[in-house]
Amino acid sequence: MDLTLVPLLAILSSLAAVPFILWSSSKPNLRETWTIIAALVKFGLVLTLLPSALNGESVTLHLFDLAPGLPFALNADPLGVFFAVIASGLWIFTSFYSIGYVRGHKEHKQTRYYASFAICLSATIGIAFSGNLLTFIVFYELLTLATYPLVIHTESDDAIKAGRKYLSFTLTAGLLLIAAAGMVYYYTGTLDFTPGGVLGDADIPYHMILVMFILFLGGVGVKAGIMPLHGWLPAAMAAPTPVSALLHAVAVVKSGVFAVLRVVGYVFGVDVMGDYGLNEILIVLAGATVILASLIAFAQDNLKRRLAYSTVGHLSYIVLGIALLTPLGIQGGIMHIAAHATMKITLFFCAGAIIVNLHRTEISNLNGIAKVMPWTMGAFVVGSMGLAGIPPINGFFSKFFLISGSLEGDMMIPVIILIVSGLLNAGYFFPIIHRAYFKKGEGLEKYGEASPFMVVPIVITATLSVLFGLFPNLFFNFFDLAAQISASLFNSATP
Amino acid sequence: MIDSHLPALIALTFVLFAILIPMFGLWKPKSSQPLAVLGSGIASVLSLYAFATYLQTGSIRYFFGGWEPPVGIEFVYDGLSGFFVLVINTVAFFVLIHSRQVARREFPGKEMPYFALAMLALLGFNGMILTGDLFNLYVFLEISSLASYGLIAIGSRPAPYAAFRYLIIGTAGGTLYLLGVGFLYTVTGTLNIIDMAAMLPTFATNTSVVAALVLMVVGIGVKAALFPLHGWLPDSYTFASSSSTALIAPIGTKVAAYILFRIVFYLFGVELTDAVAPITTVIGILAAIGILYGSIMAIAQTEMKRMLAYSSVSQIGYIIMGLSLANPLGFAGALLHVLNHAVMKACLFLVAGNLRMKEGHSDISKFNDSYRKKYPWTMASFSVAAISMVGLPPLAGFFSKWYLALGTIDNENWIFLAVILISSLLNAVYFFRILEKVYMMNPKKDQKEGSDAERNEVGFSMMFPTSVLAIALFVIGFANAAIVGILFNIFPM
Amino acid sequence: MIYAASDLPYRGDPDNLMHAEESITGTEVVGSYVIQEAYKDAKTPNIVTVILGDYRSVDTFGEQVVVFTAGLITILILRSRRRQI
Amino acid sequence: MRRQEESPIVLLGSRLLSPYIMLFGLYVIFFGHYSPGGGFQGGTLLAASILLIRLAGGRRVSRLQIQEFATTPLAVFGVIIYFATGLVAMIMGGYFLDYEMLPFTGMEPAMVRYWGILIIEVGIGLAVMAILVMIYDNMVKGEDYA
Amino acid sequence: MLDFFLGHYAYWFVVILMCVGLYGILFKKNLVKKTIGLAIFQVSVVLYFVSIASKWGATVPVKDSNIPVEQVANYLNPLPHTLMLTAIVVGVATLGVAFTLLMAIYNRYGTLDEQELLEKIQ
Repeated sequence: MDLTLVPLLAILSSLAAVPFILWSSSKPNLRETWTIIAALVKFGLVLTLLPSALNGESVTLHLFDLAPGLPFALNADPLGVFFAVIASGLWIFTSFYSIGYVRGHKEHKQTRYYASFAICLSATIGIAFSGNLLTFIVFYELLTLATYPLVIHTESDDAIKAGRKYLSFTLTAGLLLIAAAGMVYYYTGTLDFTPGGVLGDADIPYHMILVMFILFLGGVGVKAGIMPLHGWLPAAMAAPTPVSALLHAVAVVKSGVFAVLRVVGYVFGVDVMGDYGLNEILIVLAGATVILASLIAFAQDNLKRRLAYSTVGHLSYIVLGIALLTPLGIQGGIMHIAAHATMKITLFFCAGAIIVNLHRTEISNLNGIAKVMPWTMGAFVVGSMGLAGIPPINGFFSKFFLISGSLEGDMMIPVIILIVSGLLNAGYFFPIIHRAYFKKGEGLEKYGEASPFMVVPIVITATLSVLFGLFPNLFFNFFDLAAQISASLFNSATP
Repeated sequence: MIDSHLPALIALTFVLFAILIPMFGLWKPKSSQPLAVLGSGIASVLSLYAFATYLQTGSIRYFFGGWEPPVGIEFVYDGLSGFFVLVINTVAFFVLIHSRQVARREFPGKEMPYFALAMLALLGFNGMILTGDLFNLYVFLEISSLASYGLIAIGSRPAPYAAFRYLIIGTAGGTLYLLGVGFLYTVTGTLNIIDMAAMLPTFATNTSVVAALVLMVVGIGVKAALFPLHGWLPDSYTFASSSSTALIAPIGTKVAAYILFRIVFYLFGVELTDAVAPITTVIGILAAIGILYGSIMAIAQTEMKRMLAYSSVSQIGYIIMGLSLANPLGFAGALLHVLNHAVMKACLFLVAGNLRMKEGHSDISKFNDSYRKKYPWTMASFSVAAISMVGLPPLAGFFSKWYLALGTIDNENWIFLAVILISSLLNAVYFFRILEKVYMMNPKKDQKEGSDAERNEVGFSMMFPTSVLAIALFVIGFANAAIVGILFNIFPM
Repeated sequence: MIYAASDLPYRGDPDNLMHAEESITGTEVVGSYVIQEAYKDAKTPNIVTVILGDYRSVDTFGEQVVVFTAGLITILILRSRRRQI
Repeated sequence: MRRQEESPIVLLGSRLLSPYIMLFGLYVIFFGHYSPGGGFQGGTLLAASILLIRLAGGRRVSRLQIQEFATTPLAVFGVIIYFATGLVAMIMGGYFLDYEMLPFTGMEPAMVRYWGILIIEVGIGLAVMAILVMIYDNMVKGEDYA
Repeated sequence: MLDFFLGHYAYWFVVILMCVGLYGILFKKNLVKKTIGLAIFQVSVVLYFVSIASKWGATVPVKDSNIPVEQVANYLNPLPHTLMLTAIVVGVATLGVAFTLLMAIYNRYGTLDEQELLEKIQ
């Protein structure tokens, strides 16, 4: 079949659901049906792109010109498909989950919630499939705007503050990105994402390269949560938990990381990064972020904030893997996108379930809840073990590839960083499990397990992360895809 | 046959209706507004047709009285003037549709002179844009200025004082411009722009030419509210009635900017301008200061119209900055921003007018989330225009800033680039402040009409233009490639 | 102004560009052209009138419109609300 | 101006003077072709002659001379004369205000221009007079809606 | 040098008038005086134009049958005069508008002094 229009349809599918959602705002069931339908359609469309992506082909589509010489181009290359599969696939579970959550929590303005959720997914898939930097920026800003209502959904004062913080960070980032894009366009005359980079063959003074790199770092680093640009992420935990789960464990932050990969691999190119020693900067920042974030996570008593900081840390894993500039490293980073997505979304789901069910957000009073919510806590154990990098959860494999990648680039520091942070992860997750299972809780008699709407997705995501750990090529051949992508970067980089 | 007459016809349409409106208005004042809408509608259709003709056959020169220049006066319809005429006539058309109910509410019984003056102001603007004769330009400048004073003097209580200050400053500026024309005439002995442009290079070192350039730029800079000369603008826009503000704000400053374009790019030419005096550099720096100043002052305001007025000061800075870059990208960016800002600012002022119509005030501190219930479409248009002002893709505002940024990078002028980016952030600050109040915040305790407010949207005649302008922003955003393609062709060098 | 005047032609010297027969680019100079041609063109001795009414008639028309505008402004601002215009 | 003591001498003097001023104004308009003068100057003189009576006699007397509500139509009419002249020329196939195209039969172009100039001078005079009087009236009635 | 000053003597008067007008516009507190300053400012420019029109030994630009029009030097340059007719009328119209606005201000605030006005507006 002809796949040319599929990327566009995949983007539009959830966007098309928005009017229906708004129109049926009075009938909750109908409204949520629309969401589910949109999610399934989107996922199916993305899956149709998978086979061609596995052969390394990419579906390109050039619509009208955004600007002379800068078309509105969609390009579903393996990396984009990879990211799109994760995001759209997890959206299904999230929509089921958020039905349970939002109803259990009796949230207000649910229509606005679902609508902006759908827009967010469109923007995410658009980011995944955008074929040049300008299109990318368009969807990037759209994602920023669509997330804003979700962040301040509760409309409490601190939510408003969080929203302001979020906007100030991300809008600044967008502007830096625009400036950087302008400079790239000025120097190379193109903004297309080409494996191996476009800056390689243009002769550019070193300081200009540096300036561009810093601008890009500021532009994408915010969403990627690289310290010191991570400030909005913990603040944004004021959002409802499904939002934190999908957007701040998968969509937004992963698109930031995705942007880092795009910039490093497709704009600068591996060679340029290496030649100008820009990757050292990235490695230092990412490594520092990994360690610091894990340490800060210790100090958090609020469960969601602790998860947020662990997210910051794990995002920097991926950035670190990319910055290694070795095939295995990049492959590990890409795989960690998938791994961290599944695991972290599981953990956020658990946190949300606990909040809805027990109305408890502080870790210190989670004593003995495992007896009440066995399934939830079981999934929680799986997720935290995976994050700590214990086999056979998929977190282990990505981390393994990261380490071997850094060995391949014979750099020892990243190895140490990774191992230490693995220990730290274990350090700040196991106390929770310990509390949940072995401490004696009080006042838990009247509670039961959370509603099936929430438990089922939790269990599914947990099992998924286990399965991907055991058979990395299951269903979606994530492994091959990742290998494919990193290979493509290096092959085209060294003709 | 009509094609050759198009330049004159566009302007004469307004004269015709400026005559018709008093005739009918004398015994039927209600007929004034429809007549005005009809007039501007015809004019915009004509200018659209003229632009299409221009794209096929090239520019048109119209010799009044059949006298060849330099003896006679000519109208020059080339790409630049055609573009501006098209923009301002179309925007004016929508604003005039909107001003029906405003006129009925804010100055009843004065429709006849008001709309006649609106026609005359548009006549002045069109004439300024189209004419190819420096002194004729002065005459049209005075027509439009006088009409603007009259329009601004209608409104809240201090309006005449604001109009008077505008009159003093504006007339002084016009006189300076006239003096500059006098110098140029003394040196070259002609008043026709094309004729003079041919002679000027021989007088590059002549001090009177230098003085003439400076005087003209200063005199027009007053009208364009270039940074140090913007003092008249905030008061005028704040105190004038909603419809006159919406009519003058998007158009007036643009036309002055257009004259700067004429002087810099056509009369003198960029190289000569720089050879004569570092005008482009100076106005570029002034524009940069103006951008930041306007944005910061806009943040400080609590009255919506005043905030918009200050934001106009900063937005005109973008256009002048694009002019001062003097490269194709900056040129195209500036012209595209003329279009975008005309549409955006018209839309925003119309929104302010709608709020004043319903709420009786446009005080930001009194906004609350009941507005999104009461005026869903108004607020939707406002959000679109505001986001476009902030410059987020894919709305129109993003692209003009994109081209301006490319232009600054092309000149490797990093300071201007930083100015553009920072000012976008400041725009975000003062627009998202309103959006947050209207969409996100719960009403304060003392405001009972929180979320149980009844829907109370303005009438169709006010809603239609507002929403059309808002939709136009999307269209421009998606079609900007074509527009910019045309603008690149217009670039004179 | 003084700076500008330093290069202005002397007052009333009949041979600067503005009064010359032909400008440097070969186009005729308005001031001289009208003096020579006005009577032929309009049979009107008063050259100023010819320029006003014929050569630059658009200026004059605009001038009239300016006055018209001033009149309308007085109506707009000063006439009372009660007296329907 | 609302209430004024009428001084017969002033009234008489101005009534004596006004017709001559008006006559001189007409002379200035129509003789503008041969000596300095023209529509604006003549129109101003006409307005002066009217305003003289306005000032001396007050509105009650001056209303006999020219009605207040008549000024606006007169001004419009003056503008129309000029505009129509140009428009007719345009319709006859020339440029706007191209007097040669005016439909006067049996005259060489120069004479047609001669008459065309005269026509517009009259129009200007009419408009200027009417508008100056109008401004005066409005200022005298100077209303206040604040 | 002296030659320079004498040659341009007409312009110095223009300069003086212009300075007077600017002084009136900028420093007078009374709005009417401001307006008068504005008028003076405009008149200075008018004078400039009239002065550049002159030629030594030329007559007014009204055709005289015994002065041949072929020698351009015989007649003053009529163009600036025409322009100034227009400019004067424009100035008159501007003054009319200015005084109209002043009347409106006076009707509303009962004063024409700038300080008082600003106080009353606040």
